[in-house]
Amino acid sequence: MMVWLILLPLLWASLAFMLGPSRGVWPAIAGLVAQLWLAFALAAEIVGSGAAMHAVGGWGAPLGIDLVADGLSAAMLLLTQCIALPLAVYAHAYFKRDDPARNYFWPLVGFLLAGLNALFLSADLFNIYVTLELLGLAAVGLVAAGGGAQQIAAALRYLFATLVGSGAYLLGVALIYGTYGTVSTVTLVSLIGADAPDLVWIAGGLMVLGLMLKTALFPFHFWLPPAHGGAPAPVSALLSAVVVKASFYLILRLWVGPFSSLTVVASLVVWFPALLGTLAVFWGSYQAIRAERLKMLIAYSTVAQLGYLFLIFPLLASAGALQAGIMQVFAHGLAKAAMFAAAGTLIKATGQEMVAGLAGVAERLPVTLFAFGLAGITLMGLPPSAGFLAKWQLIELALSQQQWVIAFVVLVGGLLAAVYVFSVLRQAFLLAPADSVVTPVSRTLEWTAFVLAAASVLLGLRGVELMQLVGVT
Amino acid sequence: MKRLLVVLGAVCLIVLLLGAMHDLAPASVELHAAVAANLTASGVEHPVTAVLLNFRGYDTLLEIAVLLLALIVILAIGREEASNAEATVDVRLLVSPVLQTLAKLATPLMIMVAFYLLWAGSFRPGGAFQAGAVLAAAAVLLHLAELLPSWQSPGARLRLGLAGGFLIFLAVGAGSLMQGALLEYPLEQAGALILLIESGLTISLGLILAGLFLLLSRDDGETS
Amino acid sequence: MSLEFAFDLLLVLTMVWSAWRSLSATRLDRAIVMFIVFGLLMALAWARLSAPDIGLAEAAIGAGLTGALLLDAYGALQRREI
Amino acid sequence: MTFNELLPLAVLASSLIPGLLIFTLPESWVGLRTTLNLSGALVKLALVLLLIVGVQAGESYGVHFAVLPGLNLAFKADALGLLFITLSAVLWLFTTLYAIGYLEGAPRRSRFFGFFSLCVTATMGIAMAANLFTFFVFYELLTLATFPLVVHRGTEASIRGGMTYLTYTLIGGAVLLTGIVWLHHLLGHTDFAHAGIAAALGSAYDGQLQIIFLLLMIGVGVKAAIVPLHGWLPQAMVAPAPVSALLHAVAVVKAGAFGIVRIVYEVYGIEFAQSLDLLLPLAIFAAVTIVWGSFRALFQDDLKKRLAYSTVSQVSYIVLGITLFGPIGTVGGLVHLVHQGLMKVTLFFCAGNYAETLGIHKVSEMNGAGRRMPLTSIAFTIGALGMIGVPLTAGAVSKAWLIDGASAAGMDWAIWVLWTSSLLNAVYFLPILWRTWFKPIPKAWPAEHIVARGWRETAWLLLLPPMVTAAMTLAAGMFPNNQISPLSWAKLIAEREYVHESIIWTP
Amino acid sequence: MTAGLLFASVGVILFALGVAGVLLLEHLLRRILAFNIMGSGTFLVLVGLAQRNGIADPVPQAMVLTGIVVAVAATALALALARRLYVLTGKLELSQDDEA
Repeated sequence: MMVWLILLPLLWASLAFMLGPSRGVWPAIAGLVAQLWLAFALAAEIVGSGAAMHAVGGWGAPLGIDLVADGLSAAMLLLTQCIALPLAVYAHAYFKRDDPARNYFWPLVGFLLAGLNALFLSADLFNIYVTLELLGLAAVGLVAAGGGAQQIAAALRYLFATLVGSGAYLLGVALIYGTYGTVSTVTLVSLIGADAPDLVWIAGGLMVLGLMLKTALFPFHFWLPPAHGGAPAPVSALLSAVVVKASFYLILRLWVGPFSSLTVVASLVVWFPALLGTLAVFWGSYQAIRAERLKMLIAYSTVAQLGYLFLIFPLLASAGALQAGIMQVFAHGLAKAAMFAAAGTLIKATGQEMVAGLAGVAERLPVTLFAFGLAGITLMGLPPSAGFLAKWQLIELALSQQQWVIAFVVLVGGLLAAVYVFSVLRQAFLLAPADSVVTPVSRTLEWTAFVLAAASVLLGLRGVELMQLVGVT
Repeated sequence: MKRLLVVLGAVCLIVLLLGAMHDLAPASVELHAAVAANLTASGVEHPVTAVLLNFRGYDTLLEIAVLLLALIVILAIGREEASNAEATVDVRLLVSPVLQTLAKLATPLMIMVAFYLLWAGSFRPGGAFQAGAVLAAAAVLLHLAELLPSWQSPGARLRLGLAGGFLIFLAVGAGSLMQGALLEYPLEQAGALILLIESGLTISLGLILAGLFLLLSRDDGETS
Repeated sequence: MSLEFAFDLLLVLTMVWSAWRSLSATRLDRAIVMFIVFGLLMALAWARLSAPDIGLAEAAIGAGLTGALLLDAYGALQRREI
Repeated sequence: MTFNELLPLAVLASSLIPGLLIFTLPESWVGLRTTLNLSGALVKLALVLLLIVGVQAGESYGVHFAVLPGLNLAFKADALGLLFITLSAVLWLFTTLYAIGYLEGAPRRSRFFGFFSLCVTATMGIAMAANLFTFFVFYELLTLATFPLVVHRGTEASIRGGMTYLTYTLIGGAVLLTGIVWLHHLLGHTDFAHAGIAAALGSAYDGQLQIIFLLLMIGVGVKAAIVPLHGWLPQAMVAPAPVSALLHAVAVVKAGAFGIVRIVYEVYGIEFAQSLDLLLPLAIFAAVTIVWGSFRALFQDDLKKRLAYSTVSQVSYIVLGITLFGPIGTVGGLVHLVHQGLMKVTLFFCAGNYAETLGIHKVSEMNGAGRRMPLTSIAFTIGALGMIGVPLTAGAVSKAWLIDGASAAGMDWAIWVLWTSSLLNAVYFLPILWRTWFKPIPKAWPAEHIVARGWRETAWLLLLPPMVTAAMTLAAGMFPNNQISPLSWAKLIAEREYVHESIIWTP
Repeated sequence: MTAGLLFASVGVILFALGVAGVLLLEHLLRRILAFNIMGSGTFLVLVGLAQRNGIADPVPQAMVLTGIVVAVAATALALALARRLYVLTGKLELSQDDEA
């Protein structure tokens, strides 16, 4: 079942390519529906009967490659498919018939999703490298596709960041293979002990740093705002919502998996990601507050929100930290997808890219603004929303381990998020200037954003199942 | 400032790594032994090919996807319409008749080499990648000799050729998944299936690698 | 020091030198040529590491195709600057 | 799901569902929107009636859902909650009627009534929350639902007011959240219970509990507009009159006051809070607020601003009553929760009527308004006299109980605070009444929008609600010992909170 | 010192050289060169370190073959973007001002 989650997007992506430029939407949507069903079925199966394993080629690790679906990966798969399907519907309505970005959109999205799903399932460090490259190049392609000079420059910046990131990761893999003779994460868990040679420490450092660069953690975030802010709205949504999470997921995986005996020994190391995360929360929020372009504001908000994810590393000794992190991943994923989608609709309708140009949209595009507002609630961590639950869990964990600073960062981060979210809403609630023109937009655009935003809020009323899923190892 | 930091970091990395790499204990897992032990079950005799297409065939599947993806991205980036065509004329005249003759002679030879490499891959160095690369090199040579034009946008048949190898691979994977595990070949058909995949890959790889070149060179391409 | 090791040492020194030159050469065409040289040396290194498969691939793809792509890009650059 | 579990949810749904439906309605579908609004309000009233009958008969209503492992969204309808629920349900009906009249022909009404209903839903959630987590969820929802109402006009000024409101409430919310999470971490739950839950921790945690109490009080104190956290309230005056009425009488400030009640009685327990020395500081803040609010009201010429400062002062009567240790003070505080709502909503309705009908926004413009609009002015007079505490009004009852409570608790200084405030109330309300009734009618009103027709001085939908609430103010003042009066209900609650004392009601 | 370890050590140096090049060089074509040198260094470490005892190991060799193909894909992509940027702006550098 889990293998089909990888094969299906590959299949419809190549099918869409063969059908020719700007074709292939229906295979894509059919495939995405099937994937969504598969992801739910997989999650249900895992909750019922524990983590699942698939030995590719029948060989099994360490000779072959294993695919492993535990609670963490199943949750990420679920999130990816949940976001991808509405965004695909959105994208279909978003691109105009003659938009050059539409020509190869579907094959690129297909490869992107295949890379994501393969990454979440893989239990082999080198195989993960290949999935990272698949993911990275597809993402760069989506940013650049049909774009102007600004998008191309952003894509190049993104490309070099992602290549250096995966280069560092690959060097780490090379060192691990050199030391232990295997790259299977399952085998490595038992091999890497607290007395591991220095080389393994360096390898771990290289891999984590490379992945942080790919996750755009402060101060490696420089590439994210131009890329996410400049791409077409459905692409921005997909990149901000799930693609950056993939490398975060990987850091988490390595941290609690193969490198767990190292991170336990070095008690100071756990503060390194948390420190960067804290800085990311403040710097990202500050830049978002200052931003004048709507999509830049949202992109910087991603920088800030990614910071929260790294706050869980000092708390991982408690059982709930993983759950809190995944809750935040879900909250931000759904909300950010909704927010970029809503922003795309607003920009399309008003023709204005600036926050200042939004006066009066509350009246003209209520559904879209509602979606934006609901997504904003999640980002601020106000109840009832998944973001609130994540915040609650984080604060409670921080208090139970006497890490006051983390609780403080989470609370202040939420308030800073309120500043930039409401700087948009305040503008939207102003009366429209008499000469403003709002071109009518497709209802599909309005409602897909709304569905995503509503999901991010409703998850805040029922997080039990998700937490149960994440707990399966 | 940035320069200093980067250089310092690079030097640190070198020193740390070189220091740590010496007197490393032998690896606890010895995969080359496992490869040798399972070679007979893999369907090919050459260990590297066995790893590439059987033990870690899944890596290769994704890698072909990466290559195809790169080609699609290049197509998706698009190109400037009718970019200053007049500036490109002078270079054309420099192609000598000698080169053209050479290219004409070399091409069939290179195609033969490619087939040899493909066939040899199952028991000695060689295989789909090398074969595909030789095919691509032939195409590049023909292009340099003005005998093969740059691609503008690929037609349906060419798209089929580009994606075909990947699709064959994918189909074999899906078929094997329905029987049991992904890319788990039945023992007696392993050799045949690998040859099928390799043949498809050779053509597609050749086309894709050539395509990377022929698409990139189109910016100043044959607009006339 | 055996003869083989001396050869290896010479090889790696040339590799580092060519890599350095291809990054530091002031003229772009020289840099690209140095890179192709580096690629060929890499192919040799693979042979020394008893990896002829990679050697073949490196020569054809690493040095050959990448070099051709780079040279073509350089050519396009020159033509536009005229 | 049994009937007793379903009923609290039905109370929530009776405003949530109409609200969500109204959002989707096109602007021009006035009939359907009005029908939805009123049927929602009436259904809610009926459901609340069912609850009252049930609770009096000793039934318990409650339901809970797990949100996270160990974290429940829980509702219950107990005597204390019902006091607030009933007030909100009754006043929602009248405020809705009033808003329909007030906004006739105005743009963006679907949005307005949608958020209006959400706002009431949030209030109901606050009233029925069975633990602090649920309380917080609806407390923040209330903030979010009121923001679009405050900025409804869409002018720069209203947006500024709205942003001030948000700044206060969101920061307050963050502080409140800290306290709640901390408490949840210590106790493992935050369920409300008679006589509190915090005492179970043992004396080792006293220090932490004191800090948590401070955090919680800052959090709810923002909405209850306790000085120095009251700055948003006068700013929020930019909202349309029905919203101001809602904010001041039913929803926002009451949510804060109600939160203080819940925290003091059912989280800490009044006796435990007293033993931690938490009540006296709170009482002092309440006293300062009472005097300061009344004092500032003296200098406001803008009618709604004067009323706003009056609210700042009056809400702290409730807080003061709670902190007067002893059942009599409790009754005084709780009964004022209802009485202040009735009186203040009347005053805001009237202020809205003056503005809508004659364009009067300032106290100085009110000369002779009583002769032009006698019915509105009668209602206004009743409300104002109630605020001062003139006998036979609801305000007199609350003040009497508060003063008795203060002397019973041995806090004689509080009596002086109350008398001072009453005096100040008189000083800022009586001149208005004087102008209204005894000054001559000016040559022209600032802007006369609605022309009088016979006895109907203004639109009947604007006239009816203040008349009814004024009548209720009188009724509560004249028949305080009636079985269904707010006072009887407050006594019932107080009997349940003071578990260690036998209570003899001798006011 | 075995041949494997020697080549692995050189791989480390090449990697560091390449990374520094990608980070410091301005010209896009040069950055692409640097990226390729970085990749080659990594490949040398992968095979060299695994073969430090002198026994050929087909697994890292196959990985490097995969890696080379991925690297050429990335190079082609980067070149395409760089050339496109050149067509659009006439520059082969990323400007610093939009970095902040």
